[in-house]
Amino acid sequence: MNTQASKYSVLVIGGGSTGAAVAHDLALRGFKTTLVERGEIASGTTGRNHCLLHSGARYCVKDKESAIECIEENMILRKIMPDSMELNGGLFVAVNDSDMAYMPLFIEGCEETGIPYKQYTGEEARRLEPYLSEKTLAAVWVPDGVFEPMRMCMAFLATAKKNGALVLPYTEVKGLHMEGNRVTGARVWDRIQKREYDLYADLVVNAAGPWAENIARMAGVDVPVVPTPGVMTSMTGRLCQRVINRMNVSSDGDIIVPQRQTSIIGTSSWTVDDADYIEIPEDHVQLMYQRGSEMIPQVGKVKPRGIFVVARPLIGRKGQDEREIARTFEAFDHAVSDNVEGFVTISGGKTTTARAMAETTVNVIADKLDVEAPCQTRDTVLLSYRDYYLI
Amino acid sequence: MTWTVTYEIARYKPGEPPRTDTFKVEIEPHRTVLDGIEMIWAYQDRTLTFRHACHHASCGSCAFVVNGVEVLPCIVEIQSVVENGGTLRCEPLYSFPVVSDLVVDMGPFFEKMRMMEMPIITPTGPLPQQPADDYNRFENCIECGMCMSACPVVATDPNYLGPAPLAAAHRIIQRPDIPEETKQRIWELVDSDNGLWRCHVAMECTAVCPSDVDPGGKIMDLRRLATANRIRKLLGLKPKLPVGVEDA
Amino acid sequence: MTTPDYPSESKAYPGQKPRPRGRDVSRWFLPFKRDVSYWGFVLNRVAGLGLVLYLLLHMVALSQLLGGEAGWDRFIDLTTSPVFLTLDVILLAGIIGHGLNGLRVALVGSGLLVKWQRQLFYVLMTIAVVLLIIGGILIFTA
Amino acid sequence: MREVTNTQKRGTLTWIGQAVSGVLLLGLLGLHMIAHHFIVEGGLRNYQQVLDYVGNPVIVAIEIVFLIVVTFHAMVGLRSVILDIGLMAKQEKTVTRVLTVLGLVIVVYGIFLALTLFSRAA
Repeated sequence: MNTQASKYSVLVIGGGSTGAAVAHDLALRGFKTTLVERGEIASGTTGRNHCLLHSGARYCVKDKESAIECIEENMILRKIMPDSMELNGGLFVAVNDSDMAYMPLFIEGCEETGIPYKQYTGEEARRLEPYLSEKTLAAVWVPDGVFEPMRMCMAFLATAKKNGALVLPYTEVKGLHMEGNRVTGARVWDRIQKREYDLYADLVVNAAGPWAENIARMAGVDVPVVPTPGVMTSMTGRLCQRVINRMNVSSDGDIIVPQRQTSIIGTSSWTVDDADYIEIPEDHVQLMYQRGSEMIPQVGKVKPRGIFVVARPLIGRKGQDEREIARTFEAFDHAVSDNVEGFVTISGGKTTTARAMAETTVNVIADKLDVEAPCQTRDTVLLSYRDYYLI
Repeated sequence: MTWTVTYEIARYKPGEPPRTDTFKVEIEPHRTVLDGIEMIWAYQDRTLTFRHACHHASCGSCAFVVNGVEVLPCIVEIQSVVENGGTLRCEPLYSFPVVSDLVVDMGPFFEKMRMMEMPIITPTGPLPQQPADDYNRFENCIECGMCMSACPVVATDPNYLGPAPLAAAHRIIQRPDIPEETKQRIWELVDSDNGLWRCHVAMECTAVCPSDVDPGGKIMDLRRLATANRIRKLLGLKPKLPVGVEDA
Repeated sequence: MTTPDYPSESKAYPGQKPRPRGRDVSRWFLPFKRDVSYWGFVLNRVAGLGLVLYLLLHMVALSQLLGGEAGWDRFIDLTTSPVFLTLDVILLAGIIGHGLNGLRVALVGSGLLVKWQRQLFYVLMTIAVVLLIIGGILIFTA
Repeated sequence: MREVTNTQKRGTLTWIGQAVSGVLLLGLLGLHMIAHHFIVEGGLRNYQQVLDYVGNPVIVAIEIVFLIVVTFHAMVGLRSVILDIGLMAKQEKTVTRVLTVLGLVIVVYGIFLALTLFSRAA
């Protein structure tokens, strides 16, 4: 136990992958950690994500920074969460001339960002994945994987709890306590017992994802988070064993992720103001079927099992083209940007990079609190998610 | 076109007597039961608590009871349960301790699942006869607890292992990647008074399972192995432990 | 040693006290909205408990035989009343239902015909109804 | 950790016993009822008819076997229903003992009854 760190208490707001990873990192470094989540763990953006453990290849042409983050984290997560991911790889498939024209760029991107890859002809790809379109011209294998977002959060939190963290689901932040320009805690509302009470901490981490702006406003600061929803449709049956991506510029419905007995097609993208309840636009659903069946025609023939939508917490300004917003993350120390002490916001990023986001954030926190405590999450194997319910 | 449906939700908050709240929801009939619950939370009552995460039947957290039967509300369309103007009576899963409203404590269930030590990733296909050559996958069981809720024996006997843990045991003794000692230990648990033999073949576990696990069928298969083994013993034949039998 | 009751403190929801559900024996007797084998389970349980009770009553009733001719014949006169005959039909229903459904449970519970257990239930219950009608007619006409 | 299960091994044998006795009963009960109605003209109506019926030693033997099997089946069944309430190991033992005694009482009393009537008939 780091006695230096244990003098400080940190309150994490948000129980998605970011909050869970931050809580794990904090607890591992010895901070007194409390996490509040207004719903169930992973009931927001994380839970409803695409379940894709990115290799980074999706971003290797246009957003190399994200791509490198992804491949590094991909390799780390394989180590610290053994036995909880489908590590079947992914195929980027080309089904038309435009895709083929993109292939050299794509391979160059993989080379530059250090993503391992292997090229297949269309025929070879179809031998690997029999449901692939007959039009498949070529495919590139990359180390994509499939995880389960909720269980990933629970593995982080189970480990955090073992290291002394307190995790409080169904606890909504109603306001932040300020002393001068310093955030000292939060007024929280226990949705189970319908009572409000105060939680004080030396530092508050805002990991509320698409709701991060709402939390930040409570401290009088602004964070440029744009809730950017995407629609996903999960089809009955496992139409592929590997993740199937379209080898082209990122666009709607160009990934099919096999998970358990379903194949999830995603995703689309637009922006909203309020991410609490998002109507599912029917045209987006149809677009998923249509784009999905370009890669796997069987998609059009099976029944949908679940259709869902959720907002990503992308960093950027409204009005910007959503796909142009970098998928990387940012940790804002509001002492630097807004002269508000004791308050850090972490936003953007992806579940794949949650651990790295936590590392960066907690490095910032350790610096702020002047605590010497190096990050250990790279090599710490997590407990089973089942322990979340038992510790 | 939207429908108007009524949600009758069994509410419970610590320190208050349980009650039923009624909410009217305007919703398209092909949206899911869970979408309606989320709308109630978003627009009508922020104190409503419910578990959910993936919305596509993979995390297993949202299960509750609708009109007397366990469902996974994230994949059940409104129109498949009620007509326009109908009522959905929502209760938390049976047999689990209620934390608040539709939220139950999965602890007792996961304690049993942990005893089974089944890795959630399997190197084999859904059937042991289909060994996967170069891929692995998640087990079918999403650990939603619906089978536990549906079982009339779990309802009265907290000691009974229950359908999902027994189905997990069935997978364990078939999986080639599990060490023999583990299999042997699991078999001891399963072939005990609180294991297989507490089942009375109501088969409701299989009827409600959202993930084709067929826990009832798995329990029966384990019993076939256990019965055959015992009869061999009674006849003085060399006992053939079921461990590894299915791998052959 | 086992502790049959669920803990009242929750690890996943610290500070909350979940309401234990206790033992809900009513679930043994409420098959509504459930699948056929649940109905079979309830049938076997209800009929089984009834038949155990009947076994005890039957043994007590037979003690009248020890009292010799007078006691027994007076008792047997009671059994010809329509009410008693109706009870006889209910008894027969219990025996046939429990017996035939029990056959299914014995087979399925040993891992046999598991895939066909539903069909087996329908077939056996059809036979049960036919037998019960024949038995009922015999009871009331004999 | 809370121990959720005990590892007693009575389960398999009771199950096999219950299944086998159940199947036997399908035959024996049929025999029992048919015998009652057809061995003696007009069924067992009065005391004399009962005596005529149990005067046959084969019938007595069948009735005693039937009694033993049905009592076994009833007590094992009752035990499994009671055990479903989820008892502590100690309580389970008590239930088993009580039901064993009850079963023995029924069987002994039944045999006594049958033999008494048999001797009266002779």
